[in-house]
Amino acid sequence: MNVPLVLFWVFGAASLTAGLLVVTSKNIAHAAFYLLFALVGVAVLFLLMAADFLALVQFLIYGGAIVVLLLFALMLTRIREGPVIVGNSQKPLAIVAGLALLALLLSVVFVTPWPKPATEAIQRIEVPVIGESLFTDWLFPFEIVSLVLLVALIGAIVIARSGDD
Amino acid sequence: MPEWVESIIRVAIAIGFVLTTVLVLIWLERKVIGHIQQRLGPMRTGFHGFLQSPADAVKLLVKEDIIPAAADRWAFQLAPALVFVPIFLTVVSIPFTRTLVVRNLDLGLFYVFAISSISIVGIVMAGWASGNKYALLGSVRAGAQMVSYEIPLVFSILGVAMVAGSLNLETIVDAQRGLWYIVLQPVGMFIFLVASLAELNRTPFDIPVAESEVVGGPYVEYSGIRWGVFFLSEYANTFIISALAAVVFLAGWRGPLLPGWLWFLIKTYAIILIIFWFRATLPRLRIDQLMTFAWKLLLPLAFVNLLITGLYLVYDWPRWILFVASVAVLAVASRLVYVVGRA
Amino acid sequence: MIPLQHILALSAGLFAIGVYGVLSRRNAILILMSIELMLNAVNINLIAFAMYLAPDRFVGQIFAIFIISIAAAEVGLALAIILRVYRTRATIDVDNIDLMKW
Amino acid sequence: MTEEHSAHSVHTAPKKEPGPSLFPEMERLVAEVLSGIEVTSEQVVDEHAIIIDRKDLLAVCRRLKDNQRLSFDLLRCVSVVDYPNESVFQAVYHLYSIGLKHRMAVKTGIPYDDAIVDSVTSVWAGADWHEREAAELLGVEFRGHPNLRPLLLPDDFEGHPLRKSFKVPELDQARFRRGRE
Amino acid sequence: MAESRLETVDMFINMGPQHPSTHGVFRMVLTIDGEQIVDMKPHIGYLHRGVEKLAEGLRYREVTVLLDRTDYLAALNNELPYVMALEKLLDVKVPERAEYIRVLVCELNRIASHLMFYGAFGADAGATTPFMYAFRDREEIQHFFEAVTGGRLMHNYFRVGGVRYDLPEDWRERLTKLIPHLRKGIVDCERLLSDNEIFLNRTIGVGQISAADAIDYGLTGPNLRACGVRLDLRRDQPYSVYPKLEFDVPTRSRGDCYDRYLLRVEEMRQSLRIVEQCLEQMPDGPSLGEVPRVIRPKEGEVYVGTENPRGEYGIYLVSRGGDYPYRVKVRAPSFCNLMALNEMMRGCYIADCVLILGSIDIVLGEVDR
Amino acid sequence: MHGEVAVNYTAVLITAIAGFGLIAVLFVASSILSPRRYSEKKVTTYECGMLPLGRFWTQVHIRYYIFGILFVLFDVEAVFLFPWAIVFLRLGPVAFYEMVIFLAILLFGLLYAWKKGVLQWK
Amino acid sequence: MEVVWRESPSLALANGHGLYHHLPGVITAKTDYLFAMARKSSLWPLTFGLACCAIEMIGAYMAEHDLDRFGVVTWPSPRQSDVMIIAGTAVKKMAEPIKLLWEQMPLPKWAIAMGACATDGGPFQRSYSTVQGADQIIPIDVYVPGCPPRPQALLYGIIKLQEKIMAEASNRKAAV
Amino acid sequence: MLGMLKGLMTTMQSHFRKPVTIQYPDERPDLPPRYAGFPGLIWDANVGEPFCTGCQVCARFCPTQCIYVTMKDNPKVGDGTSKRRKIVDEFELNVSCCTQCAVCVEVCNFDAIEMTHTFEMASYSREQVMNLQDMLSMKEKGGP
Repeated sequence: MNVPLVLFWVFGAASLTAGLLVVTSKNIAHAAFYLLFALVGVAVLFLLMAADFLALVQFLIYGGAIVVLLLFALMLTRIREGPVIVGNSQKPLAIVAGLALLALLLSVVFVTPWPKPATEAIQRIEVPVIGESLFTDWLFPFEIVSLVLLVALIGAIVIARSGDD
Repeated sequence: MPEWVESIIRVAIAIGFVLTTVLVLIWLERKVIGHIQQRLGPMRTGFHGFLQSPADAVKLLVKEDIIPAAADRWAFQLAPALVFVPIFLTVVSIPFTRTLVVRNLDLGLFYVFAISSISIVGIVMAGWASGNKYALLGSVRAGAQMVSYEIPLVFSILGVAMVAGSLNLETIVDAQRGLWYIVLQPVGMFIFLVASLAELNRTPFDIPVAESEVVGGPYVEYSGIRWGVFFLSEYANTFIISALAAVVFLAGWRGPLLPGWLWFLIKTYAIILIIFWFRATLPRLRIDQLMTFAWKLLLPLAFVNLLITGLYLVYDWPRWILFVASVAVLAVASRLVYVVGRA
Repeated sequence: MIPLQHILALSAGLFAIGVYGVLSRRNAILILMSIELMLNAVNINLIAFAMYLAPDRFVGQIFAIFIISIAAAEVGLALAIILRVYRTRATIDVDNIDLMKW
Repeated sequence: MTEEHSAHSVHTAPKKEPGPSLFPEMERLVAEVLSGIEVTSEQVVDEHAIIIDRKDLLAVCRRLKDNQRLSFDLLRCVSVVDYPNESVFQAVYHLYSIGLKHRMAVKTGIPYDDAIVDSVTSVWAGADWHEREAAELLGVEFRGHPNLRPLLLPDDFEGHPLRKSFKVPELDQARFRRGRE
Repeated sequence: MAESRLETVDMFINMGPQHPSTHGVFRMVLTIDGEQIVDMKPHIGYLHRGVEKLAEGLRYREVTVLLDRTDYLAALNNELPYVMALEKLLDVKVPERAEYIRVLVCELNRIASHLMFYGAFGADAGATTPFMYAFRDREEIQHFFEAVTGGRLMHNYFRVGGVRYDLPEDWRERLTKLIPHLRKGIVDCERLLSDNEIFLNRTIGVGQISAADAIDYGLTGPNLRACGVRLDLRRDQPYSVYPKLEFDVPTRSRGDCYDRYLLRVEEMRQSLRIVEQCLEQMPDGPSLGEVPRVIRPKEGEVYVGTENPRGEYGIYLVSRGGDYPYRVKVRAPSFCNLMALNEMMRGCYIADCVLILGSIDIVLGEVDR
Repeated sequence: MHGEVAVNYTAVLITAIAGFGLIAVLFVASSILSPRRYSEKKVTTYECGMLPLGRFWTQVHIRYYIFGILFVLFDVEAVFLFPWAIVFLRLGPVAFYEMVIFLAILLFGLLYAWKKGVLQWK
Repeated sequence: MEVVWRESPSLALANGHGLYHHLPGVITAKTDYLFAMARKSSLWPLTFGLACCAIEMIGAYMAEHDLDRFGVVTWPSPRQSDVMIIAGTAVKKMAEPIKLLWEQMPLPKWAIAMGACATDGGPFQRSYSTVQGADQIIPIDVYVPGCPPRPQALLYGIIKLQEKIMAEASNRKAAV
Repeated sequence: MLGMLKGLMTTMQSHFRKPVTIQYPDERPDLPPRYAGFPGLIWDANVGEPFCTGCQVCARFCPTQCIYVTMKDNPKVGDGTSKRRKIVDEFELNVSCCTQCAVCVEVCNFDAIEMTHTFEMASYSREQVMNLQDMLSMKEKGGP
């Protein structure tokens, strides 16, 4: 039995289901919790592809940080009150569009003759390798990231706080 | 023996160990705090109250658990698991000795923080789902506090990673041959201890669960075993954080004469006792002071620590310079505690 | 061994779900969550391609790290905007947010 | 407050025979400060007390507080006593001056059939709850009080317990024997 | 500000009647904005037992039983104004020894009460140990009371014209042991909290009230003295043997929680000084004066205020002859102090409101009576 | 899934299953063993002995969100710091200063927030 | 004096509910004993004091008497507590909150009436605003008389309650 | 930081002090002679009867009126063994509302009642009454 494949589909299906629940959930807070499960499922998929560092990053950033941020935002908007509207007028259209996109992508996936992987076994990439590359070849984007983060921070503060006092 | 069978055995041992440790810790805390307050603590259940925690556990198990009508049933029931499991997962990578470890992960240090950050969501979820104002207030406080202290916590431990050049906990312990990192990283150790107190929601940072304000915070509405699971996770987390501190700053199982696992336990329990000692002594901060403390003092301090550690490594300074510099930084910081708090 | 097609199919599914969410929901925060799903789908693809196809196999991971970083910044900023809109208009329903009539 | 009541309300408390003043200095000073207001001095055991008409209450209190030589800045207590035989309540204000360290009492009668008196909350904020309590327990209305909601009793409580007409049940001496028989 | 109102829908938080830190059954409804308090509405009466009404149905001698239970932390201090009022009505002389005994037990009771404040205040601030330390010392005082009055909390000890029992034979040994114990206990308490930076941060500048406001609201006792007003009835309207005793009336200037706390700690020291002087100066003689067997005072009324640990505890006693008092009005210090709570709480945090309430040191028994 | 990662994270997976399993066992055991009786009043929300006052909603202040943003950004930074911490010595001083610049830029953000009074509460 | 054992009304309610009671009698009898042992050793009262007796109750938690020796620690929320100690006068205005808190406590639960007021109204029996004994509000298991009872009296009451819990368990065993 | 260290040192010191706990059921509290538990009647051992004559003063003065007492003619007067013409017939004390205020002791003209050291009166029933026998035996249990 191909254990990794089974695990892949178990967790893959889990995160697909969770994802579907996110977009259909009536309760937005539930959606945020489902999102957590979807993201954790994706992290497990990363692990299955031997990208353990990335899986942990997924846990840290998505699981720990972004979901918490979303929850804070939800609490700021009093989501427990008022009617909950599941979809908008575009719902049928959205279903069509989603399905069409899915069909298109799947056809591409299964039609394209993908080259055979170089080795059978997936090798784990050591973190130092990533690190070295990051701080030499990808130095410029790396510094840009800090600028992007800075801009986001300042932007968020300005937007969220203006008119506050 | 296939590896997964071995893993199962190791995990089973770890579960057993963690559960007993939690029971022992609860008993120990009551005894230690009792003696600090010149009383005895549990005495009448078993010898010197040793069976007190099991009795509490059994009682909680056979206690009715109520789901309030205003609660969000789904999230209310799930939240305890979401708090407990991440904390429980981190035990995988904690090395008791070189062999006494579930799995020595290559990214051990990173793993611990990444996984345990999920439990914040669990606490916020618990408070939100309870449909209770105190719970919500407590959970928002808990969320804000835990995210604020997560950052200094991570940064404080990075200094160690820099010195050791590895995130592997076993390697880190090996690198402390001869010199414990508490000497090289006193600032890191200080930040780690303070921030982990906050992560654990323990005095003086027990604002989210403050009895005198929000009557128990996110857990107000929880009863019976569901509440017990929160209690369990709290103490499991205490143990894990202390064990991590022992491994990272006090060289884990290293030590003369005694067997390694004993050294590890001695160091871990020493840190746990300090945490209990703090709890018995200090009053609680206010939420704004707490946040201010994290962002205005601990975080810059962590940066300074990273900077001097980096300089020491890059320019290959003698060790004493790092030690002296760290102590100086610590001294300045301790003066600033009061100033920043007032600001 | 997981065939590449399976991974890609999964990510396609996740992406389509994200698209559906963006198109069908009116709540701005939910739309943001759907976008996160799409970004995750993309990340899965990146890792998969990196693992199976690319010569420098860690490049995919580096890309994914950057994407996650940018996504974090994006969420922070987007939520700030949503909160701002919510505070001026008391709604986070995108249908009711008519930017031109601000 | 209407005129026909004010005439009646001065000598409301149980009368006491006037004797030699125990606090002549105080009496002189108070009379001076309250010139133009009808004031009756009363002998109490250890302090000077005056009885005034309830229509003058606010004016008297304000003068007693603002006057430099009296400066009664602390309102110690507001007590209302029920005298059913005379059909009157008596409100007693015990005053104290922190700076000058002297004390006195101001009394005023409130007739049963028009149980209204001016609130002194505008003079001393500390009269607030005292008056609310009196209003609740004795049924006296304080005019000008910012918030005269019930303070102590449950919402559905009926009656004014501190009135003499409100009777507490007599205890049955052997009530506990019932449980055994 | 108008915009941020939009998000700020009024949010009420109900604290009490059952809440670990409302010191009994006080209830307040807080209107909050985030963590900050916009408005506070106190609700009392959850312990209204009708003491004043019941007292009208009891003989003069028995009323102390009820008064003990108003300010139950300082029962002896409550009995004092009542018996003094009665003595004034009856014109009874009290032997000097009885006065000294009264002062002695009252001051010890004051220390016990302040220790309770200290413990509860520490608990409000989030520290558990102060409570234990305070009660360790308080328990010693209660042992002394047991030996003297027979009761631990409720004493029913003062009588018209003196006290009920003379001091027990071993009182000197007991007291000489007790005083250093308390002195050490106070030092412990101080070392635990007074310099603690967290505690300083929590209390300095919190719950401030100006002297003028404090007087206006009728604050008395330590709460008023913490604002810098030196009002102490023991000194300003001397009663009993206080004029013969040396003690300071400490004041502080800021009028915040920390000042109220420090002031009480200092008051404990001063009370201990008084106790020591009582120990030295205790005269011989009877402990109960000449009192008619049936207490039936003449018609009249009297108001006596004494310095209770929480402020001025006044008794307005009206007699119209007969065996029963006509009216007993209790001027309860906490009742008056509590009125200023709203003033102190304006704009503070939720965490502060607990501390401020603790710093006023209320006893619900006398607030509601 | 192969090699070291497979072995290590299988243990993690087993632990996770064991953790959830433990919780499930506890909950099921509790539901069997504990007495239960529904009553209307029992499931009311606890509010210090009073029936809930006003609406459930607690107003969360915007500043919590700003702390959240700060956290997310520094968390992202931590992600870069972890690989950096273990390789920067191999890459020499340049890598060290790269990170110093990176940190400086983000610290500027913190400083901005500080100066803007976001970290201040009143 | 002879004490008549009376089944706690609250526990009578608790018994006979839940799946557990479909187990064979031998098992339930043994486990009942175990559970009763656990319950009696970990009685967590609600942090809750009404009046004067509350001070002596607090005194009982403190160093000299140390209720923690019995495994008794307070919890502020009714959801986590097993015992309600009504320490002090229950006033009519407070009756409703007490009842609500009692209802909010999970089963099995017990109540101790501490002091004369909670038992019988005590010195305030004749008052217009007090409840004459807490048993008019909630079912009481143990009455601790005294005004206020000294801490040891409360400890004695708690020992009595523990005896009662054990007696209830063995009674059930006998019934099976 | 120094203030906190001071506090920490204090707690550390007290950790090594002897606990002050009196382990109640095993150790008895040391009660001073005057301690007022519940009242008890005194037995006149010379005559073999209680001091109490059943005059009801205590019942009248008890603030909570928790005493019920009746008197009867003393049978021992006839044979000259006792000087008391009347003697207590029934004496009941409602324990549940006794406030231990000792007013009964104070008003008693015959010094027949005293505050005993009994305080362990917890019971499962509210209607707990001490009758004459209980009261007399209590005195023996632990009075001064």
